[in-house]
Amino acid sequence: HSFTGNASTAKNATITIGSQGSDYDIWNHIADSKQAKKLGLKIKVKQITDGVQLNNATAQGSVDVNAFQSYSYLQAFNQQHKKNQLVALGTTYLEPLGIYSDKYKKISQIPNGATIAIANNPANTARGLLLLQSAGLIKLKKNFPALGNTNDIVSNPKHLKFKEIDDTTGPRVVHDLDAVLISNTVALEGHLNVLKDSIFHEKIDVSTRSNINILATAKKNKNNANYKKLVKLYHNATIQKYIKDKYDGTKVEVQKPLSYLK
Amino acid sequence: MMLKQIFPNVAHIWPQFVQGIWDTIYMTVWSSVIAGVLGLVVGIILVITQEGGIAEDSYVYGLTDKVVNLLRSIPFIILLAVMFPITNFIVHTTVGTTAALVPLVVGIFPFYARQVQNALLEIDPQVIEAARSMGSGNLEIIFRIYLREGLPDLIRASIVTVISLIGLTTMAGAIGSGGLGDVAISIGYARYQNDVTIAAMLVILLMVFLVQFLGDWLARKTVHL
Amino acid sequence: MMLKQIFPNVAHIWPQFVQGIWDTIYMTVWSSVIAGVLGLVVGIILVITQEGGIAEDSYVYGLTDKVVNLLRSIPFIILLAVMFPITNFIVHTTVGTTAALVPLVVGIFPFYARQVQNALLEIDPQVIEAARSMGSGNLEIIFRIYLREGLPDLIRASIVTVISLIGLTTMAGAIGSGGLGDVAISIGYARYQNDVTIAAMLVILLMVFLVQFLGDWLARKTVHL
Amino acid sequence: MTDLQNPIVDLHDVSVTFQSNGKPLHAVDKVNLQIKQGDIYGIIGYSGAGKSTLVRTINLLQKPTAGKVTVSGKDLLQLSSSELRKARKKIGMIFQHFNLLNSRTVLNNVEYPLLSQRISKVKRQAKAKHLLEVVGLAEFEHSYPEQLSGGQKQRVAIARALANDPDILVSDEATSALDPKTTDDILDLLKHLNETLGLTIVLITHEMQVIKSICHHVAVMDDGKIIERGEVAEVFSNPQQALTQNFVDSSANVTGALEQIKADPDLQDLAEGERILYLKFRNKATKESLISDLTELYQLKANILFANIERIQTTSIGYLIIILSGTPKRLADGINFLNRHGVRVQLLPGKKGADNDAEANIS
Amino acid sequence: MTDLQNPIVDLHDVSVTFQSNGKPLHAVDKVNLQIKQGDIYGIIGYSGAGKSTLVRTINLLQKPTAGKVTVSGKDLLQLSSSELRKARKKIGMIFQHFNLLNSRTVLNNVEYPLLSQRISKVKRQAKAKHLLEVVGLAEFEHSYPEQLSGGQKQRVAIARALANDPDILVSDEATSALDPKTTDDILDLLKHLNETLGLTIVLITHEMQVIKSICHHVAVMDDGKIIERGEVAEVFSNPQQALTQNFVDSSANVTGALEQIKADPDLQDLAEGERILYLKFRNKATKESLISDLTELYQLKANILFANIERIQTTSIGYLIIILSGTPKRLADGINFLNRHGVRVQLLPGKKGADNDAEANIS
Ligand SMILES: Nc1ncnc2c1ncn2[C@@H]1O[C@H](COP(=O)(O)OP(=O)(O)OP(=O)(O)O)[C@@H](O)[C@H]1O
Ligand SMILES: Nc1ncnc2c1ncn2[C@@H]1O[C@H](COP(=O)(O)OP(=O)(O)OP(=O)(O)O)[C@@H](O)[C@H]1O
Ligand SMILES: [Mg+2]
Ligand SMILES: [Mg+2]
Repeated sequence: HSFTGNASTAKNATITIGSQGSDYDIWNHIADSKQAKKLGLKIKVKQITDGVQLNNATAQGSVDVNAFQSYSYLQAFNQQHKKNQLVALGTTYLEPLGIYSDKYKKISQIPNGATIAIANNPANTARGLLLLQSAGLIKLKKNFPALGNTNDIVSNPKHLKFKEIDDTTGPRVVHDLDAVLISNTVALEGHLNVLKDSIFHEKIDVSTRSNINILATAKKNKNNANYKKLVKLYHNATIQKYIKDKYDGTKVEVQKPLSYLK
Repeated sequence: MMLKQIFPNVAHIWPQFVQGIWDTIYMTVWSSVIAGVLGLVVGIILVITQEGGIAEDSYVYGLTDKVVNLLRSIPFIILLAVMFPITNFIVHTTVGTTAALVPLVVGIFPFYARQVQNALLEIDPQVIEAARSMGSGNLEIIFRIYLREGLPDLIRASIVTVISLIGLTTMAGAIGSGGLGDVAISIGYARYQNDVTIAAMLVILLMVFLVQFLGDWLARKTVHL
Repeated sequence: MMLKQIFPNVAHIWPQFVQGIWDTIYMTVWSSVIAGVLGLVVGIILVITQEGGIAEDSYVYGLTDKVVNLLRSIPFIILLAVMFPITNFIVHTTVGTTAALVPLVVGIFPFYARQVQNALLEIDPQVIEAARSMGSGNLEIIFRIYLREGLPDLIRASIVTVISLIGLTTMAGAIGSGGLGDVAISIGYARYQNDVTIAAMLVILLMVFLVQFLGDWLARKTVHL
Repeated sequence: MTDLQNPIVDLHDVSVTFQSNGKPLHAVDKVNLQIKQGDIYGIIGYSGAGKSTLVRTINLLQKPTAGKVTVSGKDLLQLSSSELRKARKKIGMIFQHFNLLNSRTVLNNVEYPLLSQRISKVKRQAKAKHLLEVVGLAEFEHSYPEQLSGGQKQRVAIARALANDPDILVSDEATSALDPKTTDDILDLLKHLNETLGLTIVLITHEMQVIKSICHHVAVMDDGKIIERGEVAEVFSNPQQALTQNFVDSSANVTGALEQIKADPDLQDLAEGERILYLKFRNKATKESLISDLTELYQLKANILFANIERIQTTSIGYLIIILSGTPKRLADGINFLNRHGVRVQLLPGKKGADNDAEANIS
Repeated sequence: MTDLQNPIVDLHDVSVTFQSNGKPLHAVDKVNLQIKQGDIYGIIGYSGAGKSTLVRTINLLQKPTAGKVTVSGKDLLQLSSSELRKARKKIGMIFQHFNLLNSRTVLNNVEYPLLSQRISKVKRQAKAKHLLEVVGLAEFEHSYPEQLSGGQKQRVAIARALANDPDILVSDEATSALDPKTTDDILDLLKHLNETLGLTIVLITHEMQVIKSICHHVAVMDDGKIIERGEVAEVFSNPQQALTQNFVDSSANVTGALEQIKADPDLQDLAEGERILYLKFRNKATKESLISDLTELYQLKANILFANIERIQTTSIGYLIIILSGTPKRLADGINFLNRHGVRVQLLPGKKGADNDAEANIS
């Protein structure tokens, strides 16, 4: 049961990927795929549901590579962990965050004093606030931090109230509140299609580039060739087709150099 | 100000922190009260209907016993979800501190019922027999013997339960109920603001100590020795 | 096959589901054993050092009491984080079922210690006095009186604890320990595959009933009546 | 085994069988017992005979395995639970192990049976305080049972059993932990309640003195059965069973005395014309003077080594061990005289005597 | 209060003070008690006098508030805890409330004290079984305490206290729940152990008969203090304190008899020349024949209403209530005769008599 994940550079050594949610499924699919075998990669996928723990485990070496976070989440982690830094191996996709509502069809219908649920996990809180800002509902501080929160709102003309909830409960409480921000992973599982069902969602542009998901590993493995192959593997056409079909195109592929993120 | 130096981030989110304290107190107090009553009732039912009890009834016992175990089998996070419709029906909302009360109560009262059962089992059957010989009915035995002779044990069981409950409230953050646990986890822990985590835990610790202290004091007082 | 019809998604993740069962059993058994021993020791320390105990020592009692409360104050998810370096040191990994044992043990043993304390407090002081009059030392009193006379109560306390522990293992998914709780939450609940949630919970329920049944049976057997 | 008219307690063919290590143990075995209103009924027997188990069937604390329990005309086994509760309130019970409520003060313990009655707190406490005074514990009203001595606990239990003004008091060794003086006080109290209020009392005791001083009837239990019963004077003066005899003897302390005398070297060395005699007699309120008569009529001198003569109700029961001295002829005449007057005479082995019944010796 | 050489138990100025409702309660008050090796020492006293508390200081189960406890030459308060444990093993204790281990069988209860000794299980069980046979519970070895009657539990406690071959046995009302026959058996056992092994016994009892039949010394406690002590015969024949007198009288059942006689209407109606007399005497192994002498010398007839004459060790102690009849002159002479022979005579109020001391009446 214990697996000492000493990040091994030896060929054919098993790579342990830590992941969660739909990413976990995707990487399980990839691990079993012909494409992986062709590249000579033995992949083992481990579900670790707590993001902080997953990053910790990656930095410490129990997990070789993780696939679950956006770049901004990684930055936030690095800010606090000067010794155990993580680095991105490559970009994977962007999942648009959406604003969902049972009661209203358009942003403009959201009334004064409405209650809006946003994620209580920090990367998604900040991301949600940014989305609300681009929807024109609120205004945030100039230098809004990567893990900013509701304290950083400078203008809230509709006097919206915010409830921070576990984002996985989003689809379950959507009928109970005026609007709920739901990340796509969660929306998908709740049979919501961000592109069709949300009343507003993220677009891929410079303002959302830090929301792009990445593969991450401990800094010392930055140049591990095998790990780098994982990025390539992810963007393999056959695999991308599978993902696109399975998730109705809501996991928008992003294949950019790491420099794009900075 | 000291606070700002030792706990810079706490100072930053001070109103939220204070709100967290109140939320925790609110949830703990109310769910203690409600789950306390429920658990006591169910615990007593378990004691009196079980084999050798004053109102032995293997059917009622079996049923109650199984329901208690059933409820205890459900992971809290799932309980939150399972409870949604019921919560909505009772408190007309499914998020926030009040909504959290429903799953908290359902999550803790079966536990308390077991504790009550174990505590009351300790009462000397001979004393109950003496009460029966004096013509006490089941209700009198419950109120005048079980709840009286078993009081110190009940108090100790309650301490354990309230402390467990405080622990449980930290998970209720999942449905936006806030509270110190949520502050500690979703602000302190998830945002790497260790000072917030530590500050929140210190306050929780204080509450736990307070509960234990008050409980111990009460238990000692009720033993009369 | 029946399974496929009633629990289509379970059939789909069958190996994972089976693995979940084993993981839960693995975590429950081992952390029960380790936390059992630890909790028993600490519980006994609490009983014997407290006021009127056979080795009264207000200093040791105060310290142990406070450590227990301190550990009980830490939300499990934070405990996972706090335990991180210790876990790494002890089991050389921080994820997976084995790594989960460390925080599970630390999370549950203080609880068990309290249960043990409450259970052993019930033993008639006159019987302990009789043992002292026969020249029994503290160790003999612990092993021959407390652990013997208090056995049925200890067993009941253990049932409550093991069931709580099964509940706790469902949270250990946070560090990739898997188990049925994780299956129920991160597959069943999070993906709206209710059949998975229900199936996982049914198995958990089965385990809870088994623990309760075995415990009750043992407790009854050790009372001898 | 008289058939009483309307007994207040009527146990009919009552049996209680326990399972003990797999084997059935007949703690009470088809017992029939009728106790009339106003009686004081003692129950004696060896340890483990089934006394406690038997009396516990009177208020159904112990459900009989078989048989019928009728108290105050009601078949208890047929009562609804609320009727049974009402019936129990009229049966006070003092337990062998006190069974006090540890969380309540002495006063509150005595108040307990009154809690379910519609009387004011003031009255209730007044009554409880009065009872505590009666049992000599007024100053302990605010103590808790743990702070009491064994006898004090027992007295609290006695006061508690009386609080409900019961019709029947069932007492299981209620005075065994009490000193003789306190025992006397308690017995006086019980006698008084019996005489003034007609309280029916069923009491188990190991102290024959208690039976003799307050009981009207007595039953002797052995191995789950009542092997002998009747009026106290009758049973004590004329026991039919070896066991009863044994108890009666021990109550007169005669067993110990006989042993002592047999073991005394001084008494082995009797002079010519001396005999050690063991005399047993019972008379209806004796107005005779046997010893004086022996001296007067036969010029025999009696040196009393041991004597226990007491009256149970109207019967005098006596045990005497004497050294009788005189000429052989007169000794024989004297013994004959005693025999004629209903005294059983037994010759004890002195140096000169043979271990024979004196009766046989001379007839 | 003899100063003994090397007493096995030596309590020096021992006090135990409890806090009871805020007030201090001196349960044991500066008691000095020396008991010599091989003695059987009885302790009597009212309920709550402090007897249990006192004997519990002997093995320090009750730590004295003040004073010194020396047992077998060791100052117990100075011992290390392991030395104290060793000392306790040599002090067997039978508790007023038995304190058996409910989770163990009867056999295992008796085995308990032997567990910490280096003897084989076979030997241990053999010993325990032997002790159970001795107390008559062999067939109950596999029962649990809850399945026993009160007396059976007490006997288990007795067997357990003897298992360790103690030097000293402390017994707190060990026979109070036992029937007379079983009591005798247990007392015989204790006497036997005392005589053959030199077992020192300290026993609390409310049964004067127990004191009389096996104790060598007795102490009377009242309100935390020992108010009288000495050889049993001495104390019982010549009690110095009213309380002791009370106990002695009650042990002879004379108190009850006096009441009975005073209340008897028949006896109120005495003929001319009849007197009811209450006689008390003690002699060193009396070889006198008072009644016969009264008849022989003064032609007085004695009708014995009540008699209790027994021997405690070498002293005869007698209580008699008689109707003495004869001419007034002879009556006076007879009473004088009795007085001369050390008999205390008290005239009881018959119809014709006055409630005066007969001594005073004639002198
Ligand atoms: N733990 C205690 N706290 C307060 N008072 C106590 C405690 N134990 C005993 N006492 C008091 O001390 C006195 C002596 O008690 P003790 O048990 O020694 O009496 P005893 O002579 O053995 O009486 P009994 O014959 O009734 O057993 C009593 O008045 C009792 O109430
Ligand atoms: N719960 C029980 N289970 C098994 N056997 C029992 C139980 N209660 C009593 N007995 C047995 O029944 C018999 C009668 O017990 P009971 O208590 O009636 O005796 P008792 O006459 O009151 O004796 P004592 O004078 O010693 O109190 C005993 O042999 C006892 O061992
Ligand atoms: Mg009995
Ligand atoms: Mg006592």
